[in-house]
Amino acid sequence: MRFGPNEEQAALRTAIREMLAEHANAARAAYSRPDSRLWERMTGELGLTAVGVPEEYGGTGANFTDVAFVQEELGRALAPVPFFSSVVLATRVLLESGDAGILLPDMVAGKVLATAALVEAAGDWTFAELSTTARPDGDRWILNGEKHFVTDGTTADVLLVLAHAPQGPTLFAVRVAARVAMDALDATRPLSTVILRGSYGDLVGPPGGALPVLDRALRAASIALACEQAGGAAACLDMAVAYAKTREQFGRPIGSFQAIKHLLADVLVDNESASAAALYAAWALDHAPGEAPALANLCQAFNSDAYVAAAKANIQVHGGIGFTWEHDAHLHLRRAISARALLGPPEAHRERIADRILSAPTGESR
Amino acid sequence: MRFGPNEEQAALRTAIREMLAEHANAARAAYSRPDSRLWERMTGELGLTAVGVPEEYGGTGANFTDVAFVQEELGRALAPVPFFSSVVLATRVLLESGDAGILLPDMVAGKVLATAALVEAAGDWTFAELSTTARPDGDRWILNGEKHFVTDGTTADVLLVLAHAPQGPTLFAVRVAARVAMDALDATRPLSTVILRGSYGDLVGPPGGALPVLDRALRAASIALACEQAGGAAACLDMAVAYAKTREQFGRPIGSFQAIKHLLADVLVDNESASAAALYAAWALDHAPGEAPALANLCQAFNSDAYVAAAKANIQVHGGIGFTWEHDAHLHLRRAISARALLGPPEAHRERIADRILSAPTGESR
Amino acid sequence: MDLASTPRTEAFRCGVRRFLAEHLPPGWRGLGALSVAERARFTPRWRETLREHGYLGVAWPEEYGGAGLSTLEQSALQEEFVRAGVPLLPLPTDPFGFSLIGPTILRWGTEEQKRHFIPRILSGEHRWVQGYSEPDAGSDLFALRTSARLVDDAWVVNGQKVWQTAGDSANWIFVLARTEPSAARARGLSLLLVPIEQPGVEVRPIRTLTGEAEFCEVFFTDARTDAGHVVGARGDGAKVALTLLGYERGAASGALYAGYRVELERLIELIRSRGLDADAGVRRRLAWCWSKVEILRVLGLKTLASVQAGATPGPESSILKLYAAEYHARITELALDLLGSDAMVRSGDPGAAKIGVDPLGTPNSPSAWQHAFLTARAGTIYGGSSQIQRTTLGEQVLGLPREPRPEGGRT
Amino acid sequence: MDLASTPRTEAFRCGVRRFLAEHLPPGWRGLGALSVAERARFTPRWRETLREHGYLGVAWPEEYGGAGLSTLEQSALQEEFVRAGVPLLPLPTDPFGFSLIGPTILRWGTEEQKRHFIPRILSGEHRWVQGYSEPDAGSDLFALRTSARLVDDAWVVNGQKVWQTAGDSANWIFVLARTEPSAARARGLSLLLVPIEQPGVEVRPIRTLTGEAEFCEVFFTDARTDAGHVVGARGDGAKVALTLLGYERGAASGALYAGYRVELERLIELIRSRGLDADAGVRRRLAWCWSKVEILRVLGLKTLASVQAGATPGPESSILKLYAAEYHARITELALDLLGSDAMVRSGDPGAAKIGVDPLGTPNSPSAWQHAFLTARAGTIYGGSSQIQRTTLGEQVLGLPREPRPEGGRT
Repeated sequence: MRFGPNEEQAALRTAIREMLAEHANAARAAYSRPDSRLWERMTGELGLTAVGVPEEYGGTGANFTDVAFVQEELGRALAPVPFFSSVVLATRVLLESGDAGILLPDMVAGKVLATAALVEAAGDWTFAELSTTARPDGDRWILNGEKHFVTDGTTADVLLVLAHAPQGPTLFAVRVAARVAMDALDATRPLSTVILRGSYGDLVGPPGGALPVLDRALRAASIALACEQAGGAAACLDMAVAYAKTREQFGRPIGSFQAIKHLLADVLVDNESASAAALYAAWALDHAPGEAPALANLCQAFNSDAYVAAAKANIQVHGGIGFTWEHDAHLHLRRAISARALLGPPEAHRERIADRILSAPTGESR
Repeated sequence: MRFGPNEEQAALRTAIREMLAEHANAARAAYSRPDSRLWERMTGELGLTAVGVPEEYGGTGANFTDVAFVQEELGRALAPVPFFSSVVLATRVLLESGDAGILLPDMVAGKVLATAALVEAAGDWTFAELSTTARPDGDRWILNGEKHFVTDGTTADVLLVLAHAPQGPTLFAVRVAARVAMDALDATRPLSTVILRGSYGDLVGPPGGALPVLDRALRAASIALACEQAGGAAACLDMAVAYAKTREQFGRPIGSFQAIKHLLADVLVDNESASAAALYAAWALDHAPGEAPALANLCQAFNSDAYVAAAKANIQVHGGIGFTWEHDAHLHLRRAISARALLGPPEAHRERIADRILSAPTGESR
Repeated sequence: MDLASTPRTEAFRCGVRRFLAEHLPPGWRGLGALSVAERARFTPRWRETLREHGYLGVAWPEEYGGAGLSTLEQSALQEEFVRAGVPLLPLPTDPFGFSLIGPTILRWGTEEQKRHFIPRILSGEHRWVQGYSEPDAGSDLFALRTSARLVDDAWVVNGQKVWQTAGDSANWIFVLARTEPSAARARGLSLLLVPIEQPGVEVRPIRTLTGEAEFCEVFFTDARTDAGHVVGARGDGAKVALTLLGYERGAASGALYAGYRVELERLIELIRSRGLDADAGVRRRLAWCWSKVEILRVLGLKTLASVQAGATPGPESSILKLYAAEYHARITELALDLLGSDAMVRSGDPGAAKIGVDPLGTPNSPSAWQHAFLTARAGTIYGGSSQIQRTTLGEQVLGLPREPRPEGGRT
Repeated sequence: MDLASTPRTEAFRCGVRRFLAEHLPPGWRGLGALSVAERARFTPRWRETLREHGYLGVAWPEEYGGAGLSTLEQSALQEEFVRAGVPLLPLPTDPFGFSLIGPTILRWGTEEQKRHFIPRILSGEHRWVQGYSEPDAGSDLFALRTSARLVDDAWVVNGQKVWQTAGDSANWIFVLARTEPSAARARGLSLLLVPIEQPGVEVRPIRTLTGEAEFCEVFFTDARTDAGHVVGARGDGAKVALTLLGYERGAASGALYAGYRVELERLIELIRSRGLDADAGVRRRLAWCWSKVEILRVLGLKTLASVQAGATPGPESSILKLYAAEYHARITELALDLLGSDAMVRSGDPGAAKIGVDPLGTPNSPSAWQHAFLTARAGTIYGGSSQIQRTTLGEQVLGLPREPRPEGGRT
């Protein structure tokens, strides 16, 4: 029984941390925009595109906790790389669709960067009012519509687009489409609008069968995002603790005051909870799949709140200095606020938990 | 401009406080049951049955802030007297009904103790599913049904009962009915079940016109209860502060620790808010009646939460000693929990506030 | 990550389930479903059954009459018992014997002490309570004043201890007393084992805010105990006493989770029975409670994994304590909110637990929830208040600086 | 209780409304509805209008060019201006001139200082910023290090000040500096008036977490000012500087309320426009916000009544500061929740306020709410953090004992 990384996972985590530390020192400014050079190194030297991907597609094996530890580390450093978009979101959509063979080997090989373009109006994670349409045109499909909040949408080579086909909601791989960068509050994760005007798409998964595919894929994405959030929250706590140990006020380190100490102790408890919940959920995705849907909602709701709380506490502990542009504290607050909205708000996840609990027969509300 | 008691109000407040202190010292055990001797003194020596009642009925004048200051003081001491039941609830029902002349002079004179019997099922403050009925029988009416959570129901001479008459919801004054004491969590405010089996009642107010009467009367009762809650919260803070100044741990008074100090500072802020809101609402009832409905919901919701928070903080600060039966801390927690439920839960009051805000035209959401 | 249950643990769990199915009375619905009288009849008989089948002292080495179970097995055992709503430590004094003084004697005691005391805990002949807390010490354990001095062959104990659960049925008490008056605060204490049934010891019940006598206080006036009844070295009492607190929190986390699950199921029933399952506020608060309980399960797994890997439980155990206490304060308050006006009136049977979480079968009554709400206040106070836990976490886990000592303060 | 407005105050309020109706541009929808360029044109013209009609320095005695208004009238005036969405102190430096250094000079200054400085604040010739905060002092005002020594006829100032709002447009700064190095912490400070446009003073913008330069820092290298430019006695700087903080909070509480009302109305519009008015969670959080704002109004009335009765505002003013800062952090977070995915993207015009509450007419855009959310973080930090306010309340209002001084700490 082990709760935590195995040797390989720990080694990869260390390698990522070292590369990011080096990179951050070399080019702090890069944190305000996506960094293709960093991503090339992570792909080439660390092989991040293969993490968690089944061996048949060239990956290191279908072990979602591998993804979890990488996400936690990337979240800790606010790394501006498309791991979540391509290796988590797009990869999980492809794997769940049953059509992974068409793209995944190229993605693992680092030849293709992908993402998913799903949402239209703000917050519409039920996909009930899809206005993007797809109509058949020989072997291919022609898509029309607009997608918003597409992560890494401007740099991706392939977009996995959800559209309404005659058979119902369906996924398509689109290579050519207009993309307009949105002005993201969290500049470390670029967002785009994708405009489809007669764009060609190739079918991914069964026609009309997108929703169950997305349900499963977003479950994994929620868990992976929760790992990233736990990593971000941990970074906030580390920063706040380090500052509280050295900053003096009234002749004492501020960390000796209970107001600071207890605030950070509460953050610690939430962070430990967030990290444990997300890692366990990642493990459950492979080993206890029955638990995964509820755990995905749980850790997405809990970790969203925990990260925002940690980011706020970090600024509060830093005082004025945490309020400056030069300090990283606000980057975490921006990431925390944005990540909370990325896959639907905590309240929506809690609502789904309540649905599940209250519709289950007594004694089986897990 | 004055925010606070005038000279007469301050003098009455002091007199009440002194009488209660004397009484509490003489018979601490009385706090676990209603105390008729104390009430007789309060009626005789202090004239509490006349407070806030218009002069035409023998009262000291229709000034609801008089009631507010008395309630705050009684709440502070957890006084086990029927002031709220008779001088607030029943009196306001009578005044709003237009039929005050039939009973109020005797109540002011201390000859009759009254209360109101309104609720049936738990939490039904909309009176939408009234099962108590009234049918005419000559000049009088015959009532059948059961009422619960009737404050001071066992000792009251007259019960103002809400029943469904042929004309609709109607109020009746009932003198003879079976009463069964309920086992109240807060023993300082007795609750009863009233059983009406062919009991005779006299009409109070217009037949079928009870709901608007109750709406206005409960508005006043909510504000008066909020004053009582503010007084209780203030007592909790006083106790906690006094203890924190003297109790030593780790070689220091515990009040010197920020964990305690800041906890109590937050209680102070909430208490100041609670007291100001309730007193202002009481003033508005007479002088800015347009604001009163919203303020009644506001202070009932806010003060319910503030009192519970203060009572919990008081126990936390006292530690083990606050957990004993002999210490007054738990009496306040019991009162706070019970008072929060007495006129409907905070969530229901907030829901009514939201109703009002969201249905008002923009710019007039007060 | 490797959290799969081993075949050995699963087999053990099956054995436990089989034992319960065979030995629980027919139609068993949980200890909470018994009346007070039924409980009084059931409990001692059940203890005998456990003893006959080797379910007492399961953590202890077999040579001292224990079952030598691994931490994982203990955890599974505790969890299954909680799920079935039946006690693993039936007497009110058993938790102190089996979870506190027993392990302490096994860890620090002499061979003679082990041979003498351990079998008597198992048999129930010795019924233990704790003697750590004092009225003036509170959260500040090292400020305690009860003293003991060696006179001829016996310790002579004077002072007062407080907050003994089950004090009325105990006949032994382990007392943290100041034996070295000249030593510094933390170094002057020793842990003594003192028989209660003697003239110098008086036990008085304390009526708590629930109105019941859940606790006692114990007065020592020249009370005596054998010179050999000190556990560990003289002056090492603080170390001896504190060693096991963290460990106990770790090993019991599975049971903690299972207990909260049982309680949460009852809350869900309450929501359904009152038709509140469509109330958006209630739904979100329920989802929050459920999440906290599930996270507790995961935190428990993490602790178990670390204990199993040989880690000594440290100050991190304060996380579980703080987490559980604050959660329990919240869920019991939610329950009172759900009760609406009924929260104002005591009705229905109260729960079976004197303090803590009520067992399976407890009625969904206002009285039971009121009692749980009131005693949940104590959860954030006893065993180190939430404030103390936060200080421990801040200083010992996060490494934040300690408060400066007051100039005139004790050291 | 007597909270009715007097006929005199009501007549005054009517006069203010009439003035606004006559002098605001046609179709006025609030300062927030103007573009940046429009605001830059409007503001100086509007200041002239106010000056012509005696609406600048309203609290000051008429002999110094003020309007001699009572606290109640000031409060009504401020409230009406906020409701109309138009500034009473138009220049970014005006709040420092009119609310801080002006009243300080009037209270503590010499007749000569009054005659010299007050008219120049009114005319706009002197544009002031504060010089209290320092990077290493933070919440600990008495730890500041900027020094000044008297050399011949001038103070020579060295050090660094930080967090100057409007620092880029100011030409005078009031500096709390250590002038008596041998005195104890609190007794060695003096309040000096220092011209900015000189070689020894350098102003640098600070880019804050919003990405804008809302603040500056100011460096003094042998900067000089007249020996006579000290307000109050040498060494009395702390007392002089702190006197007015409480008073300002009290008098401005009406405006504080009105500002939060304007913001709340915008939030209600946001809820409606997004169709969230049936969401039970949103409804309850809105009701909570509304209640907090209305209570703020009442707390403001209470403060006004007490100021009017002649009370010196004391540490109770920390209640308003703490209350308002924590409230604003909550409502701006609610706004981001309401925005859902749109909270992730900056779109629409930002608000007009650099810090604090946006004025009437501000667009209901993600950018405006994000900016408000981010700067609300500062509200719990500047002017004494929420932690400092709680300590003040605990010690100075509740009378709880102070923390023990560390043995090696500064005194």
